[in-house]
Amino acid sequence: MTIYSAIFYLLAALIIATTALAITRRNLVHAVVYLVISFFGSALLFFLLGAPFLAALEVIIYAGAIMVLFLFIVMMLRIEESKRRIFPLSQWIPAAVLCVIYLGMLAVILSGIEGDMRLETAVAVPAAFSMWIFRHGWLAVEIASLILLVALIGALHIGRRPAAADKKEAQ
Amino acid sequence: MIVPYSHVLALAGIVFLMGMVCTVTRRNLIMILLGLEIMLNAGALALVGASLRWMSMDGQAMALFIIVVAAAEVSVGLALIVCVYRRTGSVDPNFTETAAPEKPSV
Amino acid sequence: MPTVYADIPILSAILLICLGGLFLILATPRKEAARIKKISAVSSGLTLAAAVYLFFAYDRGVGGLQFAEKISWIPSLGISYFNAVDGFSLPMLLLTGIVFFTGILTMWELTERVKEFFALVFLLVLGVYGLFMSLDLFFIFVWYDVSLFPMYLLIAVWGSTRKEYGAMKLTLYLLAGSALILPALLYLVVASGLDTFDLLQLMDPGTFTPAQQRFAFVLFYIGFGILAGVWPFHTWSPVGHVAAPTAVSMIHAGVLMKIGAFGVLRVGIFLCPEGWKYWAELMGLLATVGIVYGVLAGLRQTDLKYVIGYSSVSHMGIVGLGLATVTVDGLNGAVYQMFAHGIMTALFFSSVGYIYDKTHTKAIAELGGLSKTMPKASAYFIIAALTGVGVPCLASFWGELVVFISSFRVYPLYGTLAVGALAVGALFILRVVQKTCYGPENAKWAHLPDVSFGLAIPRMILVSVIVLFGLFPSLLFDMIRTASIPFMAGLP
Amino acid sequence: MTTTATLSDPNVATTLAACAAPLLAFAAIFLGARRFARLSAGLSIGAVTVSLAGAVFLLAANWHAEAPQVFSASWLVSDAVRIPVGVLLDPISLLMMTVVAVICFLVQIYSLGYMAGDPGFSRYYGFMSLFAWAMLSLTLSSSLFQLYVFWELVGLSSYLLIGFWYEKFSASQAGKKAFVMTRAGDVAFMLGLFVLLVGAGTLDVTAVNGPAAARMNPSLITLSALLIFGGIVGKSAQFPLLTWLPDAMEGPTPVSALLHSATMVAAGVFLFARLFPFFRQSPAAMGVFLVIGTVSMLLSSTMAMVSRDIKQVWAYSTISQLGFMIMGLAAGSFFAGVFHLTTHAGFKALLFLCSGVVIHALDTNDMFEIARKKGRRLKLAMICMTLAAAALAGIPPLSGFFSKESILAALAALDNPIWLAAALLGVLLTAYYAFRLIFIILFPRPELVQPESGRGHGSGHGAGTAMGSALVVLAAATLALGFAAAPLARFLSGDPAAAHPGPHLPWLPYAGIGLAAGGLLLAWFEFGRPAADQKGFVERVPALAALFANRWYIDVFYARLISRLVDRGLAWLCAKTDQRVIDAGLDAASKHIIRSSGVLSALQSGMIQHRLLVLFAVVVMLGLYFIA
Repeated sequence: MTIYSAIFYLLAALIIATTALAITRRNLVHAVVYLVISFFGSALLFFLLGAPFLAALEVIIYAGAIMVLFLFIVMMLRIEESKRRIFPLSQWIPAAVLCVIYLGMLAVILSGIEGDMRLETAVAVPAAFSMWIFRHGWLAVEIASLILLVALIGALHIGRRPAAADKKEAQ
Repeated sequence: MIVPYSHVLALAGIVFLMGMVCTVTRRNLIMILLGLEIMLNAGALALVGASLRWMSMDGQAMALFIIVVAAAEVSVGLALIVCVYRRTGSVDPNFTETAAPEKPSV
Repeated sequence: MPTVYADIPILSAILLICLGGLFLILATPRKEAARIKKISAVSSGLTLAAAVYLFFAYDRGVGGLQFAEKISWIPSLGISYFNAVDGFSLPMLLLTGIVFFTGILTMWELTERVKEFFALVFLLVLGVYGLFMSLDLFFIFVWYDVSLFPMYLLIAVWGSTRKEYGAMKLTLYLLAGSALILPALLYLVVASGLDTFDLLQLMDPGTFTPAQQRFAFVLFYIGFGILAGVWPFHTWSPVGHVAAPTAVSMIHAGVLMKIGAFGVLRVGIFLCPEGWKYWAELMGLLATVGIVYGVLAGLRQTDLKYVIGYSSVSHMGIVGLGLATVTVDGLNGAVYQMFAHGIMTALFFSSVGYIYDKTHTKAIAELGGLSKTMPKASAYFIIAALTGVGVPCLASFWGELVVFISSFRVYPLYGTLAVGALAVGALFILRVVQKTCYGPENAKWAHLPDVSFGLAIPRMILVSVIVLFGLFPSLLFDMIRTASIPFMAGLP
Repeated sequence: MTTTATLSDPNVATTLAACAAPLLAFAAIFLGARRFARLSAGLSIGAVTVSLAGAVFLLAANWHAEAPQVFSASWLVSDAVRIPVGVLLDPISLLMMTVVAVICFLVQIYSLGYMAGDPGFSRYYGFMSLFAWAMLSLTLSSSLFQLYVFWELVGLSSYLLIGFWYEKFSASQAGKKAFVMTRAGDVAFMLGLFVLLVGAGTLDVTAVNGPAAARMNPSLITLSALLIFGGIVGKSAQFPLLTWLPDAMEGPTPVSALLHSATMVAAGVFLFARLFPFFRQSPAAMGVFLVIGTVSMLLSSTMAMVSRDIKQVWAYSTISQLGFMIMGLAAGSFFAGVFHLTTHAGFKALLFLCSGVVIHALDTNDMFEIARKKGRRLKLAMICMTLAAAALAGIPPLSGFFSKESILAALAALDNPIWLAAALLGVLLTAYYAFRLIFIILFPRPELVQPESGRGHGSGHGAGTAMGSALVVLAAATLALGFAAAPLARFLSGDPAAAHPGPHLPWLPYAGIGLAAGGLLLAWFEFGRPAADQKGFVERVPALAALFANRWYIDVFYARLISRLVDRGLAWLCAKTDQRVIDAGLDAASKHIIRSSGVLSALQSGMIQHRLLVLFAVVVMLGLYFIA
């Protein structure tokens, strides 16, 4: 076991544990915070797997922007604690069944993968990655930026309190 | 030498599963969205691993786009949640049944 | 069978008149109810005139299909607009014309949503006319559904007595029927391998194997039979009749039920003669049960329209029995009975409708002594009742007689039971007549007006048709024979 | 044997005119003349006069005709079913036609007085015309289908006329009862026709009576004869379908006279006579007919002995006389039955018309009530009624005596003497109940008689001229018709000797007279003589009297049968089956479909998580699929 694999398993354990904590929290703020930790773990893993640029993005966008957005919303909405069962029976029983099947399937698939090829360390330096992506996928990048723009406008529009509509409804 | 690729896939798969469980079982729109994020992240994880496995930039590019899409989706999704909350006063995904929009007074 | 093409497309003209009437009604402002009624009366009268013309212009010496019109529509699927009439469909066209016209006149005093009512009736009758004259399976199915769909609205909006329930039940039943017909049609069209929906091509002997015919015939029989009130698929009939407004009851019992029987004949029997022969005995059994059952169940009813509904079940059973004999006589009698029953029920429902409009009750126990207050209205009712009882020299007697004779020859037991039902039928109908029309004058109804001259016209037309065909049944039998004899002779 | 005539033949043309005239009158009355009472009556009487003239002309023209004449056209041709329409002129149809026309004519004249002022006057004459048309056409039918058609129409007009006063519950009830009971017989009749059609291939009267039936299987002949006889039982009110006739007396009295004594009910006997050669081929069936005729005759005589209603007595006597006719025919004597039919038509119509005068004048049907109101002061009516009752009882030299004698003679020819004994008992009972009625009315107990007379109806004008003239004509016929036996016999069967069928028994007429006189004397002893307490010997045995008065509980039996078996049994079963089995079954089926579709619709609950769950499941399934 190399140091890299040790780090991998450590990070993997961290990710799984924090994600599991995140999805079981009743308190949304806690959940978000645990998830931030999970995403940090992911970022480290990206770094380990030779994607430093993505690792940075993961930290900035996922752990930073998205999770903060969640936090804002959670705080803004003042959602009262639900007293109900956190996992309603009617939903988690089929989900659990499916999980078991899924896990079994996962095991089967992974054990069946030919060769046990180990990953070698390598790094895609950000500059090279950027060159590559603008050379091969410039159109996709443009589209992605457009998507972001559209999302921005859409979110603005949806989130705006429709004053006129409210008045109409009130009548 | 880090780990076999299958271990990365296993990790991604388990995280994806947890995201899915969260999405399917939590009766809260925000948690559903969180679950979605987890699933997307799991996908990105698998892609980055694959990128290393085949020594190709494609996987990382895909992961990049996933992050973009996640950002866009989250902004719109959260806006929708806010909207729904304003209309119904709840973030229960079952709002169509439990808290129908107040009917115009007859 | 010769096919004579028409110089003037009279059949299409009938459809166009219906369609034109429909559009005219839709174009007329809602407020001008009187004009809508006039348009309806004139258009329906024109279709009646056309039907009468066809009836007498049909060359009985030549026979076969006449006044044919054929336009290829979707050649790749073999669908064509193909209309023609023969001895089976002409009486039905005439019946439709009469019932349509008289039904429109009967509703002359309607005040509620006049425009929509007449528009829907026109749509309904458009489908009925189309079905009777079409010889293309695709169009037959389309017309069938066109005639069914307005029924729901007509009953649910203008009906009475549990109208939503009745309308829903009726619609579900009939849709279930059409859900059986469509697969059977498609099955046959595909099985033939001819790539055509043309009935004439498909009915060539040898197109289908006997096994295919047996299978398809069951679907056709049940699918169309539901509409014809075949026991045990009849329970929609009393409920639907009770709920429907007068004209709709008239058209429904008078014409729509015949669509069912006619569909069994035109599609089921024409396409699957082997299946027909194979299942005939069972058909006879069901029909006989229906005949006996209808009169017996009718004995217990307390609502006037229920009584008529059950008598319809019984009378349509006679049609079914005629079809089940697999003889020329049986076919003749069945088609004649379809016609006679249509006219008779139309009269029945129009007179009951009048009584209901004035007294606002259909409960037999509450009525009584109507002959004193409204002698004309009750006279029409009594004439209809006597026709239903099967008094000779009124139309339906001959159909019953011919069916009974032919069924007695083929199935002595069924024939005997069916004849025996006559006595119970007399008991049950006369009991109703006695309770509604006879008895001391009922003070509750003393102020009610009798049938006015205008409203008497449609009823007089119906009565005179009943008497005309009762005295001269050969008018119709000669017509039907031109179709039934070659058809039976052409069977392998 | 028969000659086929064409439409231009004077006989056929006359027949058609005679038949069609009442139909035209019927149509005219209901189409336009309803509001004009006199016009309606005029139309109807005019039409029946035409019929009468035609009938008399035909009878005279064919008095010496050699062979029956047939005119036939097609009414309806289906394929194997062919229904001809035609005219068959032979002695029996000519005789019956004349009888019908005469009685119709007289009754319609009589009704001018009887029905005057009734609100339904026009309707009455319209129905009378309908009846005349149907009955005349029935007698002349050349095929049994045609006969059946008019048979039913006669039943229809009977229904309409019995229920003429439809406001009265009992009248409408009686009309319905008559129609349904005769319909029950007609079902058998129709089935009999079908059997005959299947067996012989034709329903032509001459063919059925001749060669066609001879080819039939004997058991089929018996079956069809018995079934056809079912129709006769219904129409002629024989046992067991006899109870409608007394109830039918709810109709106006002229209707009772015309339909329910003289003509319509005689249609059954007429049919018997019409198919006499055919029936004769089945001795077994003839035996059954004999039994039914005898039973009906005796049963109804007993019922007549206790009735207080004057019309009902005559109704029972009609059943009993019809039973006599059927006995005569079943015994093998064509002439005896037909002759009694003819004479009976005369005197029974007379009896009813006389009763009508009395009822009209005194407004009651009860014979004791009539006596109390001094019914005997209606002299013309009482004389005629006594005369007719004597004819009914078989007192010479009235018509009834001769016809009854020939029936007795026919019965005497049978091997088994029991039939003759039963008939002789019937003669005794007939005389008894007929004169019981006469004596009760003629000799009221003095302590009962009202001092004041009637309600202003004087004795003199009980019968107006219209009514009176009809009585006189019928009384003359009753007196004279008996002597026409020999010529009638020659006309009917070509042999004058047929008037006295069977072995010549010199004592038979004396026995008949003796028994009739015995009955008369018994009636005198109990009701007529001044010291009599007007209580019959039957009434001294309460159980027997109750049995007779309740018509041997036949009605009770039918009422129970219909209410228990049909109404509460079969009909209940069917109606409940409809509600509880078919409808409920379908409702339950649809309920289950809705419920089971609820399982599927859970996936469509609109809750996104359920959809996601399904999505998840699909992903898992797809994975499994790809692994496998």
